[in-house]
Amino acid sequence: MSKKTYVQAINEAVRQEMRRDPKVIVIGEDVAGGQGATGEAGGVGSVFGQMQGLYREFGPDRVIDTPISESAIVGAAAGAALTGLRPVAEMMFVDFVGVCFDQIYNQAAKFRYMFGGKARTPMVLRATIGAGFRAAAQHSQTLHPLFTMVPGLKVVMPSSPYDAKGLLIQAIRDDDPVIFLESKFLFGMEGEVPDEPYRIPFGEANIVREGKHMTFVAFGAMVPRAVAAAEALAKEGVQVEVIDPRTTSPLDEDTILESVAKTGRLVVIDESPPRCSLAADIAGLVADKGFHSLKAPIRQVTCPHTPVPFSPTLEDEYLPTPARIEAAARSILVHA
Amino acid sequence: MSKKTYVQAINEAVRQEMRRDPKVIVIGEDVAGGQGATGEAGGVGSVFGQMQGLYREFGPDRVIDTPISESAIVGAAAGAALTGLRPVAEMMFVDFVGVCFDQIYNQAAKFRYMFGGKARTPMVLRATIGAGFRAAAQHSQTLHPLFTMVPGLKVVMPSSPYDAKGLLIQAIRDDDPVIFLESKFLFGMEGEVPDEPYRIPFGEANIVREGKHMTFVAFGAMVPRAVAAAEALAKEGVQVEVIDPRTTSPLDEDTILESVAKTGRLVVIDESPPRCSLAADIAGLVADKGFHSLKAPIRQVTCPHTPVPFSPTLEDEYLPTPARIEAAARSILVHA
Amino acid sequence: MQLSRDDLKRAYERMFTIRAFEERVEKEFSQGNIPGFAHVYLGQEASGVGVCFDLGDEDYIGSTHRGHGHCIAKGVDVKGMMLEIMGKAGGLCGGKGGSMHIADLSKGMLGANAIVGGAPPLAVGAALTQKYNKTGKVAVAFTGDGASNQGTVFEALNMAVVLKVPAIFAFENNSYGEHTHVSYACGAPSIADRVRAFGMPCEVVDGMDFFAVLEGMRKALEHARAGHGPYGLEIQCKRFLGHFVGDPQAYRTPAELAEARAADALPRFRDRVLEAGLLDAADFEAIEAQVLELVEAAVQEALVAPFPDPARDLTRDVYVRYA
Amino acid sequence: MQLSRDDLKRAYERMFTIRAFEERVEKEFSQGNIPGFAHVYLGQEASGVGVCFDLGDEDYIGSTHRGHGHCIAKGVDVKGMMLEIMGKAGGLCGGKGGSMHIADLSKGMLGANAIVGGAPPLAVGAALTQKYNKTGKVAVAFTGDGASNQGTVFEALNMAVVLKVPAIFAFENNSYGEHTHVSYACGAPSIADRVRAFGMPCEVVDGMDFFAVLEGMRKALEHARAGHGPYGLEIQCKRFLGHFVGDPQAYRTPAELAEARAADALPRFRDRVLEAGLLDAADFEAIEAQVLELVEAAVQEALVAPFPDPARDLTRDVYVRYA
Ligand SMILES: Cc1ncc(C[n+]2csc(CCOP(=O)(O)OP(=O)(O)O)c2C)c(N)n1
Ligand SMILES: Cc1ncc(C[n+]2csc(CCOP(=O)(O)OP(=O)(O)O)c2C)c(N)n1
Ligand SMILES: [Mg+2]
Ligand SMILES: [Mg+2]
Repeated sequence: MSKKTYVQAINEAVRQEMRRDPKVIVIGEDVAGGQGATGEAGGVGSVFGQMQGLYREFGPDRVIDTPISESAIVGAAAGAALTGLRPVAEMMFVDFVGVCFDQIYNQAAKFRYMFGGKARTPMVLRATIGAGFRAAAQHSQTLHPLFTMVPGLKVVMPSSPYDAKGLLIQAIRDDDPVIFLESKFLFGMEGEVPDEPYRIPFGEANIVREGKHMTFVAFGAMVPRAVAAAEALAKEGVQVEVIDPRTTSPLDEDTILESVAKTGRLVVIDESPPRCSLAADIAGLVADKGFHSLKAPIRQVTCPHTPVPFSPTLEDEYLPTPARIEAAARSILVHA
Repeated sequence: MSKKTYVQAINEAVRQEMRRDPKVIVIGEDVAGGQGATGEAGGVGSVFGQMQGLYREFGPDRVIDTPISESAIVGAAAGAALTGLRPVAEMMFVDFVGVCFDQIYNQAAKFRYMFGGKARTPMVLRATIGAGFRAAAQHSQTLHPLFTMVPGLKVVMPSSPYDAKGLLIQAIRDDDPVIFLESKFLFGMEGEVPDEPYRIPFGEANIVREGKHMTFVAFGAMVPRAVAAAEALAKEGVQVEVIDPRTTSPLDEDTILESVAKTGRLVVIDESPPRCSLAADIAGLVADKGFHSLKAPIRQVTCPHTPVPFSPTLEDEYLPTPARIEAAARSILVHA
Repeated sequence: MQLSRDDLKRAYERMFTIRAFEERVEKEFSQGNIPGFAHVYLGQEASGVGVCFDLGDEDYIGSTHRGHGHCIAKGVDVKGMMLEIMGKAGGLCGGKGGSMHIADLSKGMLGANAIVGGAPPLAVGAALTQKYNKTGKVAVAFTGDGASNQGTVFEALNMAVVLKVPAIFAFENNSYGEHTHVSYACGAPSIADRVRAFGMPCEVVDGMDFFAVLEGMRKALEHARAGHGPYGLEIQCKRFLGHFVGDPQAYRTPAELAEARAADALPRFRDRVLEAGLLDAADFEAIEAQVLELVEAAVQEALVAPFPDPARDLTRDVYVRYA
Repeated sequence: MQLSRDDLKRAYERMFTIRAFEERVEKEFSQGNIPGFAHVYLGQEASGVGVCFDLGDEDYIGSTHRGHGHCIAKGVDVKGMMLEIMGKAGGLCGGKGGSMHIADLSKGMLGANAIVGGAPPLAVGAALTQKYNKTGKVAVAFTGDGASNQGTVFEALNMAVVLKVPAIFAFENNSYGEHTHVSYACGAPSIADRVRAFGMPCEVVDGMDFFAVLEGMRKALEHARAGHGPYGLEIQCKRFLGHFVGDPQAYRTPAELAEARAADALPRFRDRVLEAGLLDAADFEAIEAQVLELVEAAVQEALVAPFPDPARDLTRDVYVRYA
């Protein structure tokens, strides 16, 4: 056990799985870096360093740089997965999904069903998500609803270094296509991460904080914000339970419903615009199966229905802030 | 006024707008048909006939056949719209969005915001939607949540020939990018359609049927099914209000909330898998802003979390059936 | 090129199976026994059979919406196909895929693909597996002339060269993408030149001549198996029918349609083999009789076979395990 | 090629404005005054200026993530750009777009584009408008060597030929896409050959020589304006810095970097013009002094300018009208 960052945890997960299983390969843009250039190759290791050093350890056959051709990257990963490899493909920013979505949602995700259960597509597609970096509208999206809605995909949103490693190892060993969303916001976050490999099963929520007056559900980078808001409320005696489902698909409905059964109040925090969001998804779930426990309206704290703005003053108000989460919580406390 | 089918209504809307405004052009695969071939050109008019006859009336400059290159089609439409034309682009099946989504969601939808309000992208992207034709997993999707979630897009789902014409004319005259989803299921549906051009504003729901005991919200091809279920319930004295919001974005929240304020019960019917669906979106809306009117859980009747199956026996159970809608309604009647 | 008598028989048997199967599909479709769409491969038999002739079960192919012929050429079971096309539980995909999604991984068939340009990137991946595992096997992507304009296809071409994988790109140019002629849809006069410009050899072959296709494919296989990377084939062939069964085809003149039929690869193959004295008429008759029987049996079995049971099958097999 | 003294001054002024602007962006970025990423155009000045030199405000360009140079070459206001890059309310996009989304439709600038391969399809559309309205104007798509492998770009090339629109595809080959060399990422040795294979002429020009770029572009313009359809240019140029400001570039040797600097288009232009006696040193000094002043003023104004107000601006301008 030792302190590691979120990026280090991701790196360690892939490295250990590559050591364990020769069928695991890495493919994407600049996952090595420097190919064909005059200087050294392999020194980039992904633009945020998640794959750093893997090229040197595993060489060009297993850490494969590609042209800027996301459809071919995802397709190559899916085709390799169908025929026996376990590719870990990288999409530098999730925003690029628009140029390769077909290979994800019509191909990889649907093979098993379309082929009557006869195919396996054990691939992981890693992608970075999230606003907050002044990277503007085409490099700041999260887009987890886009994947969550697709039958055949599993979708992971780790909120800590510990979860990142355990969920990524599970993703690589998983026999279904997994979308693994890495929150840029958390890349530098440190936490205790065991040195040995371990898995965190999909569909099992983490109860980050216990409480009895209200439930917060949050994913990925929204978890620390939800906790911050919960801590602020705790000072006034409001005990909030914070649930991090870790995977949006499968979703641990039971843990959410049990919590609401206890608290009667729910705020869902979601790092995306409001329409057809994961916030709505969970609100809808509870408005159906948890209706009789509800003591107050279900609030959703989301981004506004706008693209991500560039300017710092605008972007700082774009994502759900602890203050907005707190305000939403307060607005349903009065319904006691 | 005369009886027309849904397809004829679509055709008439485009034709009349093309006559009115020389800036309106049509672009897509086989919107004319027969280009370069040995026989006659222009005889296809879209594979379901929606654009039939337009080539003969307006010629190749205004009814433009393209290669099978959806990114270039949508991009060309967006670029032409930015520079002064009003393109009506066609995606033969909405399922093909995966190969051109970037041009829709990162480009056309975001220009106005990214450019600080200085751009207009008055384009319409028409696409056919829906299961029920034994066309299997890659030609049967609806995917309206995919568009609804995107800030910058407007999304239209007409449920009748009358609405199809009025909404399409509005879409063509609208200054924002509009996704116009044509339900294959309704193509042959007949209804009264005025001969002269008329517009139906976006964001104004149609109350298809009044009622006081329960509210159904449904879109497009689900509207007739919701009505069928409502009629069955009416025989037992349960009066269901059926609301067709017509556009998913903007959404007429007020009409939905007013109805639930009256009925206290809500079933949302949605032609998509359940996760991050439009059903969840509306359930989430009402669980927040309409909470205090609710007398019972909000039910969602959706497709299962699976791709669309080919086999008739499976596909017939895939879409929400009137029977399933009725069952959902009954399950919340007992909470009276 | 010298082929053994057995090989010649196998070639004709495969081509005639496609012919008989597709003519039957057309008939059963028109009679309402086949749900959905049917895109038949009539006219292109020599292409699929020529390309797949030297492939084994561990070589892969990625197919298109017009995939029946590719399946049969790759040795996929005809009964399983007919069951699938009729949506029956016993079909190759349990009735879930249908005509446009037939797959049989045990035969190296990665699936028909209803998305134009869907398969080439997948074939690059299948070829990558072969290179990585040093199997000496290849992956073939079938692509139409219409599909040759889809961005995913170009990306796959470039990627295959960059990764130097044993991928073979078989462009079946039947002059039409749906109802549009290739001379309109492809801005450049030659598909092969476009493929070459991506950095791989590409041969143009007469797709109505089985031997020409086989010869081209053998060069491609030699190249790919020797580790020289991908190879392209532009296979010029004819679509006898419309885009789908039922397409009235006003955009094609009767003369053009007659010309297509006149180029039929099957009589051409038969005449040539008969002339060379390698097989005799009785051999052909025997093959045809046997194939017709097989197809008849497949249809009869499929017609009465049960449909899937929604309660059991609708939500099954979305995931290997959903948790 | 003969250019007037005024034209020569204008050319140098544009190139030097890019140089001074980008060097200043680099500095302000390093000092924390510019949020986000900055991809500067240093080294490629002759390319952008050469391509845009003969374009008017009603000709369009579509740009890339490395778009500052294209904007300046197209005549976009430098103050508005600096304000935008610093995220200020007075910026060209009200601070909503930033470096990667600067657009100015009044100058025919359709926007920088942070999606690699995003602009070429849009340029086809802008060119379609010109053809449809018979304006005699053109649309240019700037694309990098890395971007030249994106499927959308190939689709745009083909579509432009099919629709025979006045689109000009300017491929700026600076040998790198992020941290990968073109010799690895492009399977084929020549981008220009690939472009030609789509059915349009394509010229290779030395992007470190303003006159060569201009000459190539004039042929392109003549071709496109005469209604002969699209035209390609492969402009071979050098990226002086890393992919983004701050990229340590261990993948490039110091020798390569020095070689790039040695090819600098600005002294080359100056020396040639001086040698020919068309302008004198004082002319260049005057231009440089004036440009530096302009850039300094832009920075000073931008540094103190107000940021947008979230209450007013965050949710504004998503739609023309949302109803
Ligand atoms: C991405 C996408 N666009 C459009 C279609 C509709 N479509 C199906 S087949 C076809 C024509 C394909 O032509 P070609 O590649 O020449 O194959 P052929 O039908 O001649 O075998 C089209 C446009 C599709 N299935 N997928
Ligand atoms: C679709 C997509 N994929 C990847 C990226 C990340 N990215 C941004 S710039 C770039 C390199 C582009 O190289 P090139 O086209 O040569 O342009 P240059 O940077 O040399 O100007 C990459 C990979 C992106 N923005 N969009
Ligand atoms: Mg074809
Ligand atoms: Mg470059």
